[in-house]
Amino acid sequence: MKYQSQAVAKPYFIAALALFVGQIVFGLIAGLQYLYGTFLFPELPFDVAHMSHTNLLIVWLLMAFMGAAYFIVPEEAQTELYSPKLALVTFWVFLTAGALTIAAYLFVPYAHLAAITGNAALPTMGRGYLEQPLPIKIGIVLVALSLLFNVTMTLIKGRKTSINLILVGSLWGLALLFLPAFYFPQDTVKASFGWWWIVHGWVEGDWELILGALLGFILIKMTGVDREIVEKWIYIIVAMTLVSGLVGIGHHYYYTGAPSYWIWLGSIFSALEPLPFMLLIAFSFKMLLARRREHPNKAAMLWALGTPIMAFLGAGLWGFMITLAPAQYYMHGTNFTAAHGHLAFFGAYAMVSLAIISYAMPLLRGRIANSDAAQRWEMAGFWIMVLSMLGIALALTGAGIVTVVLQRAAADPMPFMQVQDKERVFFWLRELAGVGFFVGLLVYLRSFFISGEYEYAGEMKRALAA
Amino acid sequence: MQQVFTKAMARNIFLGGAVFFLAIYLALTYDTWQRIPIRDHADQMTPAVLRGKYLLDTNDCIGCHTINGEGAYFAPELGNVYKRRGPDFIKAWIQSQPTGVPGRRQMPNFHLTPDQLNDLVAYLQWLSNIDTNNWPPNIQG
Amino acid sequence: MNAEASVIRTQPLPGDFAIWIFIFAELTVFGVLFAAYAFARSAHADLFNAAQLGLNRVYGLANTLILVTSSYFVVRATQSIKAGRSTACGHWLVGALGLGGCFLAVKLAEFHQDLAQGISLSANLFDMFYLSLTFFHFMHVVMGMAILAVVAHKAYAGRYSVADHTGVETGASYWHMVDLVWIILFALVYVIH
Amino acid sequence: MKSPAAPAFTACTVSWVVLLALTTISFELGAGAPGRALTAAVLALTLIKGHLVVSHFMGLRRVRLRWRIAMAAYLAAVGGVIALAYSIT
Repeated sequence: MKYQSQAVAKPYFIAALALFVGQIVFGLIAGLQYLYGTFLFPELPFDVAHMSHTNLLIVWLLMAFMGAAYFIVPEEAQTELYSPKLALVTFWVFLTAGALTIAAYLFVPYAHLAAITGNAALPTMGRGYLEQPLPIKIGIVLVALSLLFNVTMTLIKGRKTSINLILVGSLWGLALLFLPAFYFPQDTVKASFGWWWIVHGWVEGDWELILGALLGFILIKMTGVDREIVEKWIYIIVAMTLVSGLVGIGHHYYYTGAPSYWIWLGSIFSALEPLPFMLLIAFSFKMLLARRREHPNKAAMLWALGTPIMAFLGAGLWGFMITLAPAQYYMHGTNFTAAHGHLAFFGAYAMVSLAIISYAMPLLRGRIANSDAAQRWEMAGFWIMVLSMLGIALALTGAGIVTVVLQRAAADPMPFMQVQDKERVFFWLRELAGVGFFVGLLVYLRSFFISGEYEYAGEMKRALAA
Repeated sequence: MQQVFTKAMARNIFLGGAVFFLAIYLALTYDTWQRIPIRDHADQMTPAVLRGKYLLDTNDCIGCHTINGEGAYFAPELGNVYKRRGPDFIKAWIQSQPTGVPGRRQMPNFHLTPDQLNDLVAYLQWLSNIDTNNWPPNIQG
Repeated sequence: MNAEASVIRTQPLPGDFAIWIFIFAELTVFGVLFAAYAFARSAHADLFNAAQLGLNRVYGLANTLILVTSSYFVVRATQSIKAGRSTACGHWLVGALGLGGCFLAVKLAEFHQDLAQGISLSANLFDMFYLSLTFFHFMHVVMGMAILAVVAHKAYAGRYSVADHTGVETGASYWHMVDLVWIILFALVYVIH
Repeated sequence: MKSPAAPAFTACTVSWVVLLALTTISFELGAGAPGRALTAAVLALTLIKGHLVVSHFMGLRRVRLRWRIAMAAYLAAVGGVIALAYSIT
């Protein structure tokens, strides 16, 4: 840690991980409700568990991105953060708003929540990921404005590296892309079309820029490779993201009432969306091979290299599977999408968040890297979580295949609930993998409670023994 | 001779490419905006349809169901439920929830009035007439 | 002679490598679009054949000749700067820009006629491809002209030299790509049926 | 004063004239009866034109083999896919 004010990242990272735990708990509950529909009903209906799961995901990722911004921007700008106090106040506001939202979901019926928060005046509720009541949405905008003000002022007074420009620019994009959340047309088809501006705009556009900036920063720091090389490749990769992804949004428009030409345009451009992820893998490993130092934080390196691979699998491969219109005709709205969503969100955004946390947290706690023992726990957590998430994706893919075969493409199609009964084995596998993931998360978290610093002496000893 | 590869050019390509493809997307969106009202019969969005839509949104129906494939995959597709089940079944079904069958997935009772049920069905009927390029592949959604 | 040829054939790509990554990406996009067009046509040959008759092929011919010539002008601009003649380079580029403007004018006239004929993205599959492909390419011409305008401005300002003219080659490479794509597009959409 | 650029200048100018000629020829061919012969002829002319642009306008005839192969492969792939699609009609 080079600047005192970077310390404000710490509460953000800690809160992100706490919310991550909450996300997984709700995921396990929702997963179990697939198998036992009466579980926790009527106290916690599936839709509440589901929206708590997805909203916590978004909140913890945003928490991690914000922490990353407060950590990276000052270091790159080579100056203290414009206002650490504002960052800290913003943290508490955001955390309170997030907690309040989940509490409201849990304890107030959704229709009543809509009624008491002025949804009738400006309807915004009832869309996936955007379930928050109006005041919370306004709060999110205020938090974003505070973050943008703080990091932009820091950027202005300091060194303007490409990593910083991409990071701050994409944070502006993140905030701007949230604004359509306040535009909920009465025409359902238009509403769906515009909903993707936010969802696709974030996860298949803007967030890939954040991913690129975060990964670029970590790789510069850990490999010691020349900044110029890293930064120009990051520019090329994010350019490819937008070349394929902007019109690639069309892969959400095939069967939702939008004009037919999206079938062709969406298929053609979205088929190229795996490209930037392939480039990201090639780039990351090239940087690894060209490294000029051995960074003692091996766990962070593992996360940093795991991210592009898992992102390619989840976003690239699983995304490609459902992106072409003829395939999506049968797969649209099935657990194929859930499989892709899980693997992509985890592989790209959860993992890059954990990567920056893994790199930054030891520094924030006053050491270059954690002790060997702590890193072993962390890396064990990495493998358990990664493999479990692959298990979840495969199980959901299995469920998707059953739906396609029995319900979508069958000569004598079966009703939805009957098909769901046939998929129980896959829902069990998903739940088991989910429990595995939770164990992996606990193992990962355990690593934070092992004190001690990385000791070079131990490495020397091992090298001599070998 | 060494290949030239500058960061400035990489940045220009990123910025130029972003503006370029955004322009393409906006042009297409403009066309789409003209087409959607024709494809979904926006002229048939009566006040009852809009009230029904508001009910669906504020009861978080897509937290379990899908509408034209978007939502959650816990419960059946609603885009074509009007054609699959018909208005009377839908109303009776909603009123009889939750079934309480042990182990079976449960739908809450939303305590809707008869007028609200009519609005809801009006919306589902409108929904079932959208031109979705023949999706879903069959009536089971 | 052979030695000279082998030396001459080991040069790096003209211009900045970054533009070549972009060029190859763009060529891939166009390649996929062309393939989609071709296979869509093979599934609906009668529709395509009938709809193609609605196009005025002379527009296509004129625009191909215009774009090829403007590409040639850009080659002359590159050669000028390699010989150290900045002003000549600028003049050739302005000429290319003028031809680019002609291309846009012809294409706009054609689009205008198309719209009057009721051609739209949703009319039929051929019209969808025809409009998507040509509009997508049209935007590339606009983009290419923006790049050439910057390069021409810098050439007049004397910012390029015999030793350093990467910028000219970068812009030129992009413009030739726009030309190359149109040549294939012209054959596919206007000629072959 | 014959600079080294002179032969290139000639080659490019020749390419330009040939490109104009080939364009006109394929346009005239297109006025004829449709069929496989027409498709094959126009496609062949187009690939020749593409090669001229790549070699002489882009100047790829002077660069390393791998880039020339990449570009030739692109033209061959596009031409091949189009030919395939038209032959299965």
